[in-house]
Amino acid sequence: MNFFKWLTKIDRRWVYLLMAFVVAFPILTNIKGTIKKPSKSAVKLFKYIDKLEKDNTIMLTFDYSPDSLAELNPMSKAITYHALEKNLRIIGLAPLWPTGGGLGLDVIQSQVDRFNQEVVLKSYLDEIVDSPLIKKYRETNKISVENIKTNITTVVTAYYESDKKTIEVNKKLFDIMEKNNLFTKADKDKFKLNGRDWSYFGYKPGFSSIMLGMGKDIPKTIVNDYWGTPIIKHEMFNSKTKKVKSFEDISIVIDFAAGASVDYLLLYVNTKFGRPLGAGVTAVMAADYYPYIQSGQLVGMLNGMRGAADYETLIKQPGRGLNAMASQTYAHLLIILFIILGNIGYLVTKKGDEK
Amino acid sequence: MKRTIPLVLVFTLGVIYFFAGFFSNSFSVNFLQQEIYANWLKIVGTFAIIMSVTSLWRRNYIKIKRKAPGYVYNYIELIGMVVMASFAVLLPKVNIGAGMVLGGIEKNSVFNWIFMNIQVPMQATMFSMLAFYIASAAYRAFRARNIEATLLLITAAIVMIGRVPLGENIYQAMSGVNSHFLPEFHWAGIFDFQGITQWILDIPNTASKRAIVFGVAMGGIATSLKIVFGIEKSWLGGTE
Amino acid sequence: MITIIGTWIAAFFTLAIFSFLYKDNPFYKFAEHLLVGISVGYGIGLIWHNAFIGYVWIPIINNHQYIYIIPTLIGLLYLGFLHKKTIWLIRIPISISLGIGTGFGVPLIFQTYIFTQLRETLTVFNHPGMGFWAIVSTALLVIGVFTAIIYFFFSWKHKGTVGVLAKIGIYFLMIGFGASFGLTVMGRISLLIGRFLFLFKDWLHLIG
Amino acid sequence: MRLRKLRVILLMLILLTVPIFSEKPLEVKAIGDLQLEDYKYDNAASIILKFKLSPDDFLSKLKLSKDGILRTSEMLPDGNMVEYGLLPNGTVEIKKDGTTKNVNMTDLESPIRNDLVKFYHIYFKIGQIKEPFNAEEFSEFSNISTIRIAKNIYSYKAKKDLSIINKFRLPYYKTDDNYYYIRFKGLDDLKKSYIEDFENKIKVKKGELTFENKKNTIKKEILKLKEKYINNKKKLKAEKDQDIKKELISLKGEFNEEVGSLKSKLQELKKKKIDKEKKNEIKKEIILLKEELKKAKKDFAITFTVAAESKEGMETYCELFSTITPKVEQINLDKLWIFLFSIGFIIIMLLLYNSAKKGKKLYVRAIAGLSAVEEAVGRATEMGKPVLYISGISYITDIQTLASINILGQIAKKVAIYETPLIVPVNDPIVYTVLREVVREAYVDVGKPDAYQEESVFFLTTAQFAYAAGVNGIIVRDKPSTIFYMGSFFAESLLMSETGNQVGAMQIAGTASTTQIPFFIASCDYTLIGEELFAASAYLSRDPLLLSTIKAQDYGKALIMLLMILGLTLELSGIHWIIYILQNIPD
Repeated sequence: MNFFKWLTKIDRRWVYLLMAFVVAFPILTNIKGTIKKPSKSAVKLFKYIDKLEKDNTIMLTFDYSPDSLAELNPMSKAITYHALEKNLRIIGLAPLWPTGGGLGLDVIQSQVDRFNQEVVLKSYLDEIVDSPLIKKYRETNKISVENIKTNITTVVTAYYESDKKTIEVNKKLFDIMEKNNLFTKADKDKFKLNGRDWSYFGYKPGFSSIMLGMGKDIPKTIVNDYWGTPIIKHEMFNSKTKKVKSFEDISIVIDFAAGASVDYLLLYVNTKFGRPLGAGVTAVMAADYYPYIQSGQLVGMLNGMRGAADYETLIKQPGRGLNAMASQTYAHLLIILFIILGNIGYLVTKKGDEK
Repeated sequence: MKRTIPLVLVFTLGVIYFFAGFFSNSFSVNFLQQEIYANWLKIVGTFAIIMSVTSLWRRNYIKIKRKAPGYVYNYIELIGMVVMASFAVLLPKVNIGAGMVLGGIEKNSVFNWIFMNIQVPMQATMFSMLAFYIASAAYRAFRARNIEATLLLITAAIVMIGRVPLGENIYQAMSGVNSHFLPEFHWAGIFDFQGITQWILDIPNTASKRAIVFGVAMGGIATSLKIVFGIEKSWLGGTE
Repeated sequence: MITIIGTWIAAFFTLAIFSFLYKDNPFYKFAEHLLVGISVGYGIGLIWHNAFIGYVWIPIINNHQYIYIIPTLIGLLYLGFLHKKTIWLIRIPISISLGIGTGFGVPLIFQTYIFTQLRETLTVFNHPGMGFWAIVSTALLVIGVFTAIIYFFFSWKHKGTVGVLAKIGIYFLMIGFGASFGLTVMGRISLLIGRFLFLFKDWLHLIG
Repeated sequence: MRLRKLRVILLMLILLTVPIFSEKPLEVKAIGDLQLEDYKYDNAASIILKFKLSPDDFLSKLKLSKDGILRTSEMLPDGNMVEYGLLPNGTVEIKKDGTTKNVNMTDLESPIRNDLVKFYHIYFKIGQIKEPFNAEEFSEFSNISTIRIAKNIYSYKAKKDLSIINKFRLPYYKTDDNYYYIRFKGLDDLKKSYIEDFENKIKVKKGELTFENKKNTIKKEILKLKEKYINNKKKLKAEKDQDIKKELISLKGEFNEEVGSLKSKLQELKKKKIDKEKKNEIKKEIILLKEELKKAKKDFAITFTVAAESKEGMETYCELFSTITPKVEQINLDKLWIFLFSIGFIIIMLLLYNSAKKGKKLYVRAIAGLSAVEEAVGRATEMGKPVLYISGISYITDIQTLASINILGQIAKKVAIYETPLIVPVNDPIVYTVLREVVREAYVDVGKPDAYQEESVFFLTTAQFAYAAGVNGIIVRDKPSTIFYMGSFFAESLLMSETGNQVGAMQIAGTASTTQIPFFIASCDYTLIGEELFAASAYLSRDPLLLSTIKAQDYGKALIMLLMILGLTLELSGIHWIIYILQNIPD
């Protein structure tokens, strides 16, 4: 009997500690969760993107703040990876929240880095590190060769960012590779070049006017990209054969949202300009958007961490979402265990009191 | 005078805007709804910040003056506000090295650096503490005291299992189970947590939320009308 | 360098806030007050640049849209707050936003909450080819809405038939709340995972 | 009394001003073979189309010419039509100005190429099958998921096709078998852009006449460039650095380049000379354009081309034309029933209010959480600890906040009687000023103005979690014995209420934010669910005038329930008129 009484009066800090342990343990020991049957809405979105052909363009909008980054970053990364893997072109934008501007860039840049490192840079790293441009940067900032090698594109982009000539110098890197005949033809296509394969606009104020404008003319509305380069200079927007002019040329818009932005985008992107819309939302909001999936206004939806895990399963690239599933499962089980234990204690002590 | 003007304003504007929703001429759509509702109110609301700053200042000032217990922390509050505000408003946009700008609110400004490295982590941590509190609330408060409470906790448990991979694993493990008594009955269906979760969300959950929406809408309409017709005056905050 | 300093400061404040879970302590107090102060300062910065410059200064001074002087003057009535004798002046901007908001809200509430929801409830059976289980479920939905509304009746005592119906209504409400609770758990734990990842990965580099 | 008279006068004045702002409706015409059943004007800038559409319609309209080639066409900006035919071997046949040429699909511009790619998928389905189409074989077409409308602007009187402004893909609203509703917004914008089109054309023509002005502008630009160059030079010279020297050189180069290009433009302009005949021609054209502009301003029309997309992503076009001249409708008849219901509700409320004024007693059942308020305040007094009141984290225009303000008014009175300390940290500056006055007033009302403390109501911060952190601090340090949470809450609810529970406070919560109610139920002693929050202030004050509005709410709910019973019975017996009343097309 004493045990059960103790059970009902246990200090809540033990509960906190158990919770912390259960969540932290799988992270530290790198236990991965698995998913056998991804959710329907995630499969729908995956199938839509998977069906797209090379050089189709998708637009990703980042409408969240650092508060909810933990939930939305894994899924945005998974979708970005999928799009890059399929050689789709990516346009990134943070139309609603100023804080989304930096987050979106981090997401896209991290995935672009992955590709450029994996596919091209690894083989030709030495040549690039010794190129005059990088050499100068390395010397002025006193960065070791190893350090640059592990994170080459980020370093390169950071350098360009400080110089505000990102696209030009990004192209220079591309040119160095090309001039020295470092590219095989396959590699050249796989290299994710800013302006050709992806373009990032950052936060642009004036949501409705931006959306309406992009329905007619993207370069005219956005004018400059994140680094201030006129986007009309990008190959994506001035190519003769595969030009992106307006929403008409965008195959799907996917919104990562922690607020009401999906509702707005439904209105503008889907209703007004008739473009397909997908969404990735926080778990708390998700229930509100199932009706839109049913009506077909949303192509598909990723629902919180589970959505990210679903998508990572589908693209076979386990990441933070799947990793988190282990923590999630244990934490859910723990809470259920708490409910059961609490109730056993409660019922037993109640009966004891009645006697 | 001090009460009549606001009451008349509330009534007049309330009635005008009640009708504005039903009229579709450009005066209603473009002027009343777009210009005044959207643009003007935005500007009026801008100045409310005056009150927050003075109030915060006054509260901390009083505590510091009285040397109330823990008044040191009131200094911190004031310093936090003043420093943050002056970086944004007063200081010039000068380059200070390391790619940072002293004033302004741009991405590479000190203002934004403080926001990203102090405010954001703290807010995110506050937010994440909910995980602990949910656990402790579940342990401490979810007691099967009566049928209502039991329903709540059972539903919560089912939905929680249905949302993690565990739910489908259980279902898969159980799908081999067959009963000798009722071979036609699909026993494993009892363990289809994902399916049950969806059903709970679709049927009882929808019913309950819909009923609340009806009630809240009625209450909202009544409260709005009470204010427009001056039955409810407490928002004036006083009889003077 | 600046990023490393940032990470360490962020880690310090993360731990300071977490320390509240153990008990209230000077670190938490410091973090809490700083957070309150900074968040107000952040609000001032944003309003100054986005709202004041964006909505007031540029339209009036640069674009010569002098009509916006009227709302500016109304907004300046909030300054009445500074003195006891003029404090009633702030009722004017408040009454304006309140009058417009409430008047415009009434038909909207009717439309979005009552009409749409009622229509959705009435058309639930209008799907051809519903199976037995679907019909039972749908009937449950209707019963749930009906009884839960009865729970919210204030004119009737919860006795007799009304009492039974209200009881059924509250059962439905509780199942609904249980579902909300269950759904929310995952989101909240995601956030905790996010903080732990920050501490273990970005700060301590314990994992790759 | 005076206020009431004033209200009646104001109401009359408002109603009288309505005709002043009336607008003249325009003519409406519908032509073409789209089976347009009906159309309504939702407001000045939007139109609702109702039309019948069946899968057979689509299939019969699917353009498969007799030679078995799938065809689509596009109108060029100059008004000419181009016809594309997709050959079974994948190449595209382009017909333009009577000439035909074959190209590869990849050589085409993207929008039309996308269309053809979709066509290509259709080929797989219908390639081998001969006309006429059998709907069953194309079941995916019966599964229409999107309806696409292209609108072309016409000047109605001139009947001259101008250009396709934009293509829209709209979600539709399907009533029963084959009736579709489409809401079409932005007609105002369309009209504007249509008129702008004309004005631009006139501008261009005028520009051709006045090339002298161009010269001047170019000269001015050159001057500006010079100024800029000199300024930059001065700035750079002030500093001494190697890099800057290089920059100076490049700056000079850039300057020379830009000035050079401008100068060459000037010379080109000088070469151009317009003879008098051409001048007259242009002048005539301008006059013509101006006349058309006048017409356009009066009335213009829109053609709708309807296309449908199946759920599988296949698209089929069906060129159904209908021309409609937008008109302005004064009253939105779609919302008639909403208007009647709101007016009815207002009348019921005022009637009940009047009868309560005359002294009629109204019964309201006990609300568990509210009966406990007295006990909660009493408890705080006994323990000598403060009462904490949280008013939610929303704006003053939120009805939940308004309800919360009223409740605080009542609670503050009880607190004032016992002279228990009260703490009210507020999230919004405007709500703060109101609450401050409300509390002060409560103390005056119960005759204890001296007991009121200025700093008991204070503004904390607007940031959600910073507010929660602050409140948590207050709870832990001041250890209130009673905490009220009334109003609109979000994720911070549990952060505060769990901390409150930790210090052993008695907690009463009330909110209509459905997602937060379970957390309050878990951590508080009493929770007001949804509407109970709105009833609370009237209940607490026991003011018969305020109680009358609770009655009105009950009548409203009774009507909803009545409509539910009636509606379901009618619906099940196949009568749909209640649904018709409630019908409003989703945005």
